[in-house]
Amino acid sequence: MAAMQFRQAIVNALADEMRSDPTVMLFGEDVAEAEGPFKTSEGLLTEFGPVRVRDTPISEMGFTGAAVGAAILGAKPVVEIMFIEFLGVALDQVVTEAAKMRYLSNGKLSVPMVVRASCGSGLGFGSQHSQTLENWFTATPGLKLIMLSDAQSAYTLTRAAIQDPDPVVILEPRILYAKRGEVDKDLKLKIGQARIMQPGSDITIVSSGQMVDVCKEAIAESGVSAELIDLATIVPWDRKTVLDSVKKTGRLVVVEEAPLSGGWGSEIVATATSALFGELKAAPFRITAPDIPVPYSGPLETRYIPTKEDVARQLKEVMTTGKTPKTWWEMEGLK
Amino acid sequence: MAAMQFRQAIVNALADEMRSDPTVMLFGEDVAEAEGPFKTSEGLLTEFGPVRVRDTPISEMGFTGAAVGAAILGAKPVVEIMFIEFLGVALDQVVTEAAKMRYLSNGKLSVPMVVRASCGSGLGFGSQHSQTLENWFTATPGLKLIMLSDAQSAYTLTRAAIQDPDPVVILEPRILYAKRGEVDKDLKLKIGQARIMQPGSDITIVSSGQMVDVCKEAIAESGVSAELIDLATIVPWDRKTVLDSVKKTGRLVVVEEAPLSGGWGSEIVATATSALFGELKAAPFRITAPDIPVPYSGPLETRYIPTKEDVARQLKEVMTTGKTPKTWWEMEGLK
Amino acid sequence: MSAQLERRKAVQTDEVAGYERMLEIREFENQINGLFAAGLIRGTTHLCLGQEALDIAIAAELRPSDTVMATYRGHGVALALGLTPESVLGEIMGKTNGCCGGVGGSMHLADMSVGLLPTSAIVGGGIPIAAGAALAYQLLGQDNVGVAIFGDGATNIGAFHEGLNLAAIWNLPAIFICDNNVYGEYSRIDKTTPLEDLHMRAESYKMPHYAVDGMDVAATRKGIKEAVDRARSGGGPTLIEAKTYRFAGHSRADKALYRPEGELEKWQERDPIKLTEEGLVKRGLLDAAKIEKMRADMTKTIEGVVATCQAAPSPTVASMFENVFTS
Amino acid sequence: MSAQLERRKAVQTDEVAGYERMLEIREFENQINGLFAAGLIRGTTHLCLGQEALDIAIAAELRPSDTVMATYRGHGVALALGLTPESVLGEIMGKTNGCCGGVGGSMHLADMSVGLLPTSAIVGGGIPIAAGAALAYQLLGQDNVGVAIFGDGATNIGAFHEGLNLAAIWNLPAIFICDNNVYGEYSRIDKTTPLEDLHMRAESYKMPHYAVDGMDVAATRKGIKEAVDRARSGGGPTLIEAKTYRFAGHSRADKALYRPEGELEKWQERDPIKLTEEGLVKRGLLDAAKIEKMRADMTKTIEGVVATCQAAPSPTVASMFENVFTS
Ligand SMILES: Cc1ncc(C[n+]2csc(CCOP(=O)(O)OP(=O)(O)O)c2C)c(N)n1
Ligand SMILES: Cc1ncc(C[n+]2csc(CCOP(=O)(O)OP(=O)(O)O)c2C)c(N)n1
Ligand SMILES: [Mg+2]
Ligand SMILES: [Mg+2]
Repeated sequence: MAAMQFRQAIVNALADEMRSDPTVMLFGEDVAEAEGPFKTSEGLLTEFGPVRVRDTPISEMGFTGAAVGAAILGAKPVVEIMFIEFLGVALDQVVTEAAKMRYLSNGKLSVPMVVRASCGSGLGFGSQHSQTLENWFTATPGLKLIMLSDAQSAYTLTRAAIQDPDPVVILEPRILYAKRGEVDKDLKLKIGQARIMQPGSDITIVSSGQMVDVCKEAIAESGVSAELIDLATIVPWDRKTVLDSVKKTGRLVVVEEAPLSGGWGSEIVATATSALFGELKAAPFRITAPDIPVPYSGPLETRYIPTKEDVARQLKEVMTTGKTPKTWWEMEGLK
Repeated sequence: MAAMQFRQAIVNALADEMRSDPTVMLFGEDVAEAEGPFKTSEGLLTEFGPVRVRDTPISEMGFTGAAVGAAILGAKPVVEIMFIEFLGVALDQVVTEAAKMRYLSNGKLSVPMVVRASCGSGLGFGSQHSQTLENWFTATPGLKLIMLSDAQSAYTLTRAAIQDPDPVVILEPRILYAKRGEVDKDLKLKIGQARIMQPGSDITIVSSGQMVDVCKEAIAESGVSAELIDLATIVPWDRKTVLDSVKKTGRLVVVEEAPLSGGWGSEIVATATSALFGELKAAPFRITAPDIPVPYSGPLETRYIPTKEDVARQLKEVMTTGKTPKTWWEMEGLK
Repeated sequence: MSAQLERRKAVQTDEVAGYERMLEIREFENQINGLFAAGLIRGTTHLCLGQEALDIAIAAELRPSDTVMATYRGHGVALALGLTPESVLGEIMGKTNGCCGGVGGSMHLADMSVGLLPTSAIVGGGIPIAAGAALAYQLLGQDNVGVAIFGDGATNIGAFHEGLNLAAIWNLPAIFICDNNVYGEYSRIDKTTPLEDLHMRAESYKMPHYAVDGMDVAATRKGIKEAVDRARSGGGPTLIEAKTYRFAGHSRADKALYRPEGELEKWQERDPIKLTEEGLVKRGLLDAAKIEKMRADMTKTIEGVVATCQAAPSPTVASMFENVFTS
Repeated sequence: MSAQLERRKAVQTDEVAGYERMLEIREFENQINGLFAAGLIRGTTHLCLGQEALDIAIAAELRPSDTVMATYRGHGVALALGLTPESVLGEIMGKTNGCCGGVGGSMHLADMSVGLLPTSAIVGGGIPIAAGAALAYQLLGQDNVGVAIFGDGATNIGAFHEGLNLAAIWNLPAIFICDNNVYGEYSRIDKTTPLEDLHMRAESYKMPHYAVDGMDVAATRKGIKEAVDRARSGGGPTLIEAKTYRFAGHSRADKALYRPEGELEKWQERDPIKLTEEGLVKRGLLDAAKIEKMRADMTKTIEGVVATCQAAPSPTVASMFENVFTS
């Protein structure tokens, strides 16, 4: 066990994989000489040299596509997309090419590539640089999608993704880069496996990314006995862990950073409802951001994503009333 | 009232809008001289000339972006994306630029552009040309998303989209282009308004696109008194019509063409569950395609999307057992 | 040696076999046309009639260990690289004997044993992927090359620009082959592109570039060989523009009525099969009788393939659930 | 006349006012740097120190009815076009007096009354949008022009290629201004781009193109004027490469330690403010005393603006729910 920053956990994962597998390579904008815009590739150029660690032109379509080809032909490329929004100019290569290659080759080839991208709000980057955008990937058979939530998941799941034979997109909540946490390098955590972060008996909270810590604080503040699950892998998600927990608690809330509409949370709620209807003590529901672009101004951005106060309020409310709580903006008559 | 093909309804809508508003223009690959790969712009170049109706280079990013700029500066551009997958090389312009322009200008400008794209399976176009991909757009505040289902909605909603001051994406199920239907040019149908296609008392079916007709046949085959709703606008969707119907019937099934994971159907199920939990007689559930790429071979593609037989089976099953029916692939032990 | 590798070796070592393969492609494409018209194939298809020289030249100059990323207009290159007519037609008909077991279709042919990646149905999509194959070779120290084949229209899409720039700056062993068949769908290239000699666009990346006569196998081979030699020896990428012509319409339904009068006929005078035939006759490697027999045999062979594929089973429903993920 | 239009008119009609505006931009950017360091602004910011000549030249040669699509490095062009320092700083500080009411931030400045579209934070994203503005002008028969400003690094992204090709083939009244400040983030342009004179890429689109000395207001104005005249008179688009240099780091945190020794100093010898000052002094339009007073006044003015913006209210929570849709 060692304490390190989230970004250092990523550096460690990349370095350990590069040490153990000479076909692993990393490229992206300013990942080599500058060691990454968020310092997630510190020391890698020095240790692994310019053939394996490369700066790219500003060409997301070009270098993401190059990763697809390189992965098929025997490399294990990791590409860094500085902000997840930039895949808007290159989604084709991930969703329409990489994810379908195995299927279209009748199982004869694999695409062991990893796309890492920073995501999320909270740092004043404005509406084109603050989204999570899981929805771009969630309906793509052939593609795996991970959302990191702390140094441990950063280390373990980044390694797992590089070892995975299929294309994997990893979302890294930007706000966590500097946050420290314990990392057990030997911990076993697979892609597709959710993490029970805190046991509880009365309600299951499914969350991911930067919302996991918010939920922890909200649970403490509310006093509710909530079982907190970090979904970790959004696709394919861990039905068993989630449904087992909901069976036990009888209640479910999903806490998401994304806007209400179109988020992965609806998938969890819909699946749990269809599967466990008779065993539910209350309606499963979601706590999310409102359906608006991410605002820039500090006081607004702070309110944009679910706050610990609001999550705590809703936890207490569902426990006492059994009803789906209103959103904060409904309560305040906004929108 | 006049009977016409779905594609002719689109031609009519475009022509009528171009007649009544000289700022409406149309561009895309082979929409002018060739009158559209799917003949959805028949006669438009002849009537409106080469300034308003233009062929583009194969540059989806270029011409979709041009539509954003033109829309802001006083044109009403309609761009045709031949297959919705091609927005994978240009999603940026729709999601990250167009949808946020109004917000970022503090309400001072509008982006009255329309992106029309053919979508869907059933014609043997293979896995890169057969998806619906609503999920690329559903978590984008500022963007409206329409799925056409027949000649009437094609005519009325295409006109409504062109008149709309905000960016609108219209999905046109390719398999319907040749299908005939009645069109009442004076019918009022707004963006954001669902269509009750058939009243019923025992279960609410929410569907869209090419699945609407499949549901009609399934209802007839099953004998269940189902209320069939064509959602028509996927974002922002008509909560009132859907929830009122579910309140009445107490049951909900969403029938979608897309794979199970990540579809808009989960949004409907999650919202209805959270809102109407106590009034539900059975768990809301979804009937969708499985989580696989669209296969090419005829006998496989035919099974890929929900069939009328399978929808009928599930309707009967939920009415008799009250339980969520298994998917056909679960029943057949596949996957 | 597998059937595919033997077929590949033939076009690499024997010019008459190369000629025969061109006949095969021609016959194959004509049959496809008929099968579509008869409603025996669904979906869409993009024929390469008139472009056989380019396909053969590519197959002849590359090794099976090189990687080719081609497009939906891929029947010819697949056959040239060594895929059997049965595995290509089987795929087009969605049968289990198809090279992808029937789940891919006409636009997605693949056989890695001769270097063919699943062809892409996204214009320009394969260009960065071919650069990526070259990147893997560079990383692994292999002297293979990555090749992208794409159309004239594809030079207007961003992926072309980004793929070439990346290959240039990384000095990748890549070859970009623009098959300029004068049309992108129904649009003549001069309607969408202000430049006539598309290979000149390589100037933006300081990349070597030139045009070749895409109707002439020898000339095309020479151009490709130069690029292959450069790539294998660490000299970096090349853009080659093969000047060809699409004898058929863009896809299934297209009658190509938009072509200026006489244009097709002018190009047909330089039909690559005719040119090759003339050359081989002149050099005494073929004569009229042999040609007639080869043509007749080929017609029979392809008819046999059609019969085989029609009789071949469709994939089971279970098979569409396979190969989504590796695990 | 609004404050913005008056400010715009000044730089269009009066060279000394243009000089003063350059001082304003310089002072403004220096203040921003300080406010960030002091933790008084959040998020990120991209300064245009050293590139003031280009911004002024653009503002001087364009009409307020022309449209400019710029980037996250947009403070300077916003001030030059006529936005008040208060509305720009207010936006950067997320206050209600900002040009977008505080919801946009440093990367998203806008004021359509002087032709500034919301600047884009996506590299290359604005290039096709500017072409689209030009398209609207062509459709509506207006003689305005659409202008995209973007960096050297942006010439490697697909949107650049597609936007220029489209503008060329449609003969749009568009101007593409590449602000070549030698770096894209932390990468020197020669590390990512095989070509030195980026404007040469216009050859791919048969588009007129040339470089201008981006440190020299008059030279830059001349180059822009030529393009504006061509565009307004139906002559189509132009690519201009302004050779400039980024005096500061890429963004907030960047100390730019990757720069070769002496490079910054070499460029600072041609500091656009110094060059302009010298020219105006030589022509008797300025003298040392006036300059000193102008500089001192400007420092005071901007300090006043900072105070105003610090005191300005933050937007209400309700306001972030507005302007998502028009209806
Ligand atoms: C990104 C994208 N846009 C549009 C299409 C539709 N489309 C398929 S083929 C084609 C024409 C391509 O022309 P060209 O590159 O010259 O190749 P050719 O078909 O002539 O071989 C188009 C526009 C596509 N498949 N992908
Ligand atoms: C599509 C995209 N990729 C990457 C980025 C991250 N990014 C922001 S600015 C920048 C450098 C741009 O360099 P250049 O075009 O030279 O403009 P400059 O910053 O020098 O003005 C990069 C890579 C982005 N905003 N958008
Ligand atoms: Mg072509
Ligand atoms: Mg730069």
